[in-house]
Amino acid sequence: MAFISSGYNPEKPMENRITDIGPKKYDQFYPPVIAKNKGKWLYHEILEPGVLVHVAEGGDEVYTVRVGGCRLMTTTHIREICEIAEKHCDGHLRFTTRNNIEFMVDDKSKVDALKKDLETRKFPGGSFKFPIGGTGAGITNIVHTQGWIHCHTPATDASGTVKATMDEVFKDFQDMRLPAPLRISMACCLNMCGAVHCSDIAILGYHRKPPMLDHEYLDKICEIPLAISSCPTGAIKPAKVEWKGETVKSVAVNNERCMFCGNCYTMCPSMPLSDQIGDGIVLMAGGKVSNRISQPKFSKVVVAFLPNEMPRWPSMTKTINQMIEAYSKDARKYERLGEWAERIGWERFFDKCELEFTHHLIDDFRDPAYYTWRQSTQFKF
Amino acid sequence: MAFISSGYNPEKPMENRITDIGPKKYDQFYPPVIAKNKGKWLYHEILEPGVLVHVAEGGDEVYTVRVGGCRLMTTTHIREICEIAEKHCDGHLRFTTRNNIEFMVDDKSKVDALKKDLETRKFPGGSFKFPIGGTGAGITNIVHTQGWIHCHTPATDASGTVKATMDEVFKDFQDMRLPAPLRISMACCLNMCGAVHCSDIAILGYHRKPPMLDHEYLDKICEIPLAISSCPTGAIKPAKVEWKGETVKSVAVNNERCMFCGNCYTMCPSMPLSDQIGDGIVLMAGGKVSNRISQPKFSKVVVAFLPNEMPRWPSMTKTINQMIEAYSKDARKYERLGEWAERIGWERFFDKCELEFTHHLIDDFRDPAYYTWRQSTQFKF
Amino acid sequence: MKHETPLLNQLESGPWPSFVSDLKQQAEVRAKNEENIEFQIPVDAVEDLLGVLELSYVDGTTHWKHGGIVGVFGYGGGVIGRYCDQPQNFPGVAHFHTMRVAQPGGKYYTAEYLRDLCDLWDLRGSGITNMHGSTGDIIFIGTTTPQLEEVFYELTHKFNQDLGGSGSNLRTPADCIGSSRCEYACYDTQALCYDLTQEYQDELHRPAFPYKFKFKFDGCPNGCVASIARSDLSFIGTWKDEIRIDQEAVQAYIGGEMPPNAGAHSGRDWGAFDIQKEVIALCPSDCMKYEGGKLEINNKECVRCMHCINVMPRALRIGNDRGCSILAGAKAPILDGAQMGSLLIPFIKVEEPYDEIKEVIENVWDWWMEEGKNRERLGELIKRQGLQKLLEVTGVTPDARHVQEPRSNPYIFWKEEEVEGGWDRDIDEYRKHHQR
Amino acid sequence: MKHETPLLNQLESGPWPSFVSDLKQQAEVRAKNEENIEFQIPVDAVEDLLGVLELSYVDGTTHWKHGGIVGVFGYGGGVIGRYCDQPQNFPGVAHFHTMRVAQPGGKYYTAEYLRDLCDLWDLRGSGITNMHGSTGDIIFIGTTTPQLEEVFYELTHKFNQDLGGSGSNLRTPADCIGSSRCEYACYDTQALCYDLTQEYQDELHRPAFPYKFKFKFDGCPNGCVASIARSDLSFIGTWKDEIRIDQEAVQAYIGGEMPPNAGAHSGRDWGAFDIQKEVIALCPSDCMKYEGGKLEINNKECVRCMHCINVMPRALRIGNDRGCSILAGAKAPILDGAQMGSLLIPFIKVEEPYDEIKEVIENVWDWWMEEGKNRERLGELIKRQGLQKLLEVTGVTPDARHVQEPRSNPYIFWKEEEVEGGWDRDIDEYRKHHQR
Repeated sequence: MAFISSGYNPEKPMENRITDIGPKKYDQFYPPVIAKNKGKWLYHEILEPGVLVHVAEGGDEVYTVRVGGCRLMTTTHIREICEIAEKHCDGHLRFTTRNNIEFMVDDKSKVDALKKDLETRKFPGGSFKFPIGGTGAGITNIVHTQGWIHCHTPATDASGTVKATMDEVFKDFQDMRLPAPLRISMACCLNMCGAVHCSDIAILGYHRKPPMLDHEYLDKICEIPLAISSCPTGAIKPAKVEWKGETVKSVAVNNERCMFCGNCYTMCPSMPLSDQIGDGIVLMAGGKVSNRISQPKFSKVVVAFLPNEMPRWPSMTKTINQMIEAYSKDARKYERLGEWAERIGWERFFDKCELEFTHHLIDDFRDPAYYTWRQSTQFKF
Repeated sequence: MAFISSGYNPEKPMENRITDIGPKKYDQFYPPVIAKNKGKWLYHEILEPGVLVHVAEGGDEVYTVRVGGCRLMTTTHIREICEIAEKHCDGHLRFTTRNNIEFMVDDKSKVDALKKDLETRKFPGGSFKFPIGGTGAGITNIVHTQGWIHCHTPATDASGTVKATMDEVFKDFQDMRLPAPLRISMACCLNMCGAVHCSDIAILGYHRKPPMLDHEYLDKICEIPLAISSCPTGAIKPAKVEWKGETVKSVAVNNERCMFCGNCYTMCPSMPLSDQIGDGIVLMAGGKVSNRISQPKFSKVVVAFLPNEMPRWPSMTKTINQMIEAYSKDARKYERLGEWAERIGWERFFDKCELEFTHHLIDDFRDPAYYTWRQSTQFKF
Repeated sequence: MKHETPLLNQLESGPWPSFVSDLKQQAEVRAKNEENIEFQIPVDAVEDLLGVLELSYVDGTTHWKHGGIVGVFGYGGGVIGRYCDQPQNFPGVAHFHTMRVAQPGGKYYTAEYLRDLCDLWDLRGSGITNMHGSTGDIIFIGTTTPQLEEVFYELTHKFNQDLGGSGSNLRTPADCIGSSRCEYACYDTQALCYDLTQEYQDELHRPAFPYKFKFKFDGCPNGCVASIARSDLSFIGTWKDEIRIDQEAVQAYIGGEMPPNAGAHSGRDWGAFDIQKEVIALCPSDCMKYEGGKLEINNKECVRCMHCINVMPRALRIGNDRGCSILAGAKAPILDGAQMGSLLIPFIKVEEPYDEIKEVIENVWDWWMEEGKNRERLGELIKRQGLQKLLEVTGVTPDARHVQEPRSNPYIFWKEEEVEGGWDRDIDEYRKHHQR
Repeated sequence: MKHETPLLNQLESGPWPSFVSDLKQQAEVRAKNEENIEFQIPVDAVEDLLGVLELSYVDGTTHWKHGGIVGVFGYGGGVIGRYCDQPQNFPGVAHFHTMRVAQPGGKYYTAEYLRDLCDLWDLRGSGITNMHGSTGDIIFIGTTTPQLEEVFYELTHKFNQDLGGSGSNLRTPADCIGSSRCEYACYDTQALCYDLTQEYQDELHRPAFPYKFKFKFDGCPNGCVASIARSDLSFIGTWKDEIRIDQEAVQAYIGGEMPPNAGAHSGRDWGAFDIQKEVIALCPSDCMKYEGGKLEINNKECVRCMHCINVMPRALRIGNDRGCSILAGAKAPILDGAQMGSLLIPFIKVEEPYDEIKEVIENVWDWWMEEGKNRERLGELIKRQGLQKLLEVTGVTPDARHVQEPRSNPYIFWKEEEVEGGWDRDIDEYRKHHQR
């Protein structure tokens, strides 16, 4: 392959350089009906799972068909999206915060053709390319991180766990039978690029083995002080180590104080911690970001560990399913999963979801841990 | 005065020594009706403020007249209590956890004479010796600490602030008009011998000036390492100090980190901190220990500082009164003060009680402080 | 009076019992000494106490110094030294120590016994007391060092009465009125309190702990002795079975024949009793309903908060399968912030000889004495090492009841033995599959 | 296919879109290259990506290494280096860097524009993207170092399009759909987001901060972009006046003519709409009533949680006096525990040129850049120095709205200037009144 220059001249990087221009301005992408009615919307309604109508003051309407998408997406797939947008929506579309794609039309009569087109497109393996759904009191798409596809610290895969989960809960992506929306998030290590800390259900990759120490290279590849200061629990100290007959500068890790976050590895590649058996999944539940009815809540750890079971993580999807079914059966209308757990008490949550409570679920991280223990005689037998 | 020996021989301290016998056994003091019906009580009723009846399975009844008492009490007063107990109660009586005295009779016919006797006894200054009350949805006696009468670290007086407060709220000691019981506690410094941290209203003595350093004597009187380790915020360090031409071993205090707790002074008398202007009162509100309806709650700081205004602390009693009246007017039946504040929101509590919110009331003590800030858009304008 | 007390005098007015008036009457009694008592400490101690207190009212500071080490032989607690910082002006209280006398359960007394104590304290002390101190003891305020052994000797020999605790000891345990006069009591607080007090006399008198340690005994979740806020181990009565319902009495409450909340709200007209609003709607676990003239409780979902029972004590009674919950670690703010007790044992039977309970106590103490730092309360140790550590040392199985909510941070400190294959790994083996 | 992927192949079944199928079709398109593109990175990059992922599925570990420092000239962010730790087996992805491309507000696109990006990325990268990354950017996954400047040049010159943020920069700000298509939006999130993004281009591209910094813009308290959980400064729309009520529409909901909650619950038969149970009783501040056929809201006590509006969007509308609340400090768990944003500004108008808002932002930054430690997020600094410090540096008057509850510990750190007479005292003067 021959190198094709964009026009950039590496000898004169500042020549004709354009910087600091920011993103494209939003309004050049608005569909006409949006541009016209911005700020004048009166109300909306979910007509069926995945299909919304918004009605403006002057009577204009916009119909939206929402479809699930993979966050990981190729240009081939994007081109197909563009083709659909041009065919039905005058070339307009948008993405949602949760990796869904929205196709908008300005007349009800255009909805059916659009839906039909979307529903019939499938990958050769049989999966939908554009499943319609993700609205209302159901389960919408999962926000997630990179996982094994592109990250250096993951304790599990992201796209795979998400695919396995969405297959499991697919009926609820296309339905609105739950007491309230249920948001699932996924982060492949506890750095949580994806910020899964406030989701109804969160899938979290977790390491359980402290870093290995590549003493031979550590001082050559890493800045030891940076590695030391990267540790949130102060578990890393400088050390002189005998290595193959030589004394080398390296570090020592107090394994008891390691919480397996991998920050040291990010700072120092000579401290890898991933492990086939040590790594796996933590499940959290009960968080939310909305201020609706109750205030935003953090998710709580409800399953301390499940093994990585490639390619479909059946223990994980089974457990998620248990929670969803228990919630669906027991919660009141409008009640988010965390609100339900708090109303019935977390001891009942574990009963009803048939989850085991283990000592790992008791907070022991710093002073605020105390506030999660039970300082009351109010509990259920 | 001539020394009168008890029989103790200081030369032979172990001679005939009796130790480890504990308190008197409770049951030798039970009134007969109590001894007979213990464990067989069916129900009770508050017949009027300060007067209770307990009814046993077999039909026995015990009538209790509760009167306020000073925790600080002389033998003269105790002898008068004994006289009353003998006159009306076959020589039996008890004290409550909150410094009240209870006179019990086993027949309703004996109540009136007892009450009348109690009501008519007054000190020469005009105060009641035995005010009847302290029951139900009213204000009962204040638990408190020693204050200036007998403690080395107080920031205010205890008996005086209590007397001033109980005079102010006396009508509610003898009434049951409030939405729920209202418990007031008092502690003369933040060591809180009296544990005022879970009261509806708490009066707390507080210093606001860091310790003075008596350099000349410090090393002679104190163990410097103990003084240093006594500081919860690590504000004390060893120091060499020039003092009157000599270099002496002493300590240095990082005043910015001092929270005025006086722990150093307890360990080292050369670090006194009390001050006429610096010392005063903190008011807290909204705590409870009962598990009824809501779980136990800590009191919150609602007034950061009021000066010591001897002998009656009018700013303090006025502020307490504001809280009680606002609560009485606005709270629902059965609602404790803290439950009320949480229901209406603390921003409304400050409005309704006409208290000023200042930066001092924002928690900044260690990690848990975060959990008291507002992580929601739910608030009232 | 020896000293002018114009500020204190203002505290003689007003309806509430005046401690100033009481001190003055005591000063007068001592001055007159009609009984011809051979006072063993200065006769004017009370007058000087008023004087030094007045001085504090003038200058807004205390005039007491922390005592040195005073006590009775062989005990490490029960006495607190106290000295005046203006002894020349107030010689009667120059040395003015406190003695703590262990109070009886339920704070029941006979006049005869109290008078015995008064006689002793008039002779050998100031005649000033606290009835009672914050922890529960009878407090004798004000005597001199030579009188300490004398008071102790008389207490033990004449009155069969011991001192209480202070310092880094077990503090004198305290209880609520319990089943002696309360229908809510789920166990006999006085019996348990007394038994443990006797069992642990050594711990009470001889400092072997990192810091103070308190037991308190509440008969029910109403918590009248505040054990959940004020004791390192808090024993709170509870039950596991059904609240007993008398449907006729329910009707009587609804019909206005019985006053709700045992009459506790009679100072205001709150309108007719509304069982729906006042009971059903306030139930924290929403486990009650009133339908077709019948009150129903879903006891499985009940959290035993006592509200419904408190409101209708003649209709509702605690269950029959009774015991207590044990909570650990409550303390006042110093040094590390206030704590309430955290649930350790959801339910335990309270039956003599209380062996199971003692096992819990001793396991807790073994751990705290081994691991606790100087002046570290149990609650602070639990915070420092984690609640799961407390469960481990007491052999209690972790249970969702132990938490209000599971952890929201995922920082789980796995132990090596919990992770298959352990933590030892071979970097060279790893590098075969993962290049640098 | 170059590599066997039996495990990944199993992820082609099931209804949810299969990323494996998508990658495979991409691999095929590249292999066929019907457009005769002169691929600037290996044609088999996608096949090798599938191969390395399959390896991870086999051995349960990642095969990516953290990148060294790669980027475009003059920018400190927008590119993340990534290398495979098995380059010999997967040469197509040996160097496989990520580029972040700043997304447009509301994530609206035209097909034309997206195709332009695809053309660029097919030529100069793997053709694999994230639509979108966690922070909001369009993510180009997989190219080599020489292509970074080329991509950037084409983006800026041909498409008027900049990179996004990474590293210790302002990260690409993100917004909800806002008033462009939502009747709940209390301000124009896209306008504010765009204006601030343009204003702070320097902060976005050149690392001058202690750590990352995020803005997110939610049009209302429903919080669809999760700003309260995911942004150092969170702008959440709100209003100060009355919720607008259309009583006729209320009746229509009650009469079943309009579906409650905008139809969001239509998947189950929840029975007839019950305004009492579904709206009034769920109001967190209990400020509503429905009496005599009329819905009343005590707006003074409303906490604007959106529930009633969400349930009856055709009957209830947000108020007219609109603006936003600003919350500060949200972050994911690492390093010091997760935080949600803490309320800093209860209400601020959102009006061009947004000077008041910019003043808040810049005051926050000044403080954080001065006091923040390396890798300390704003939330951690607030925790370390206290919320009152944040209020101080932003000139915001402390208000009970800033707290959920006042402090329960009384450990108030008074400042010397707040205490009359200051802290300097004379020990000799003190000793005149207090002997040693």
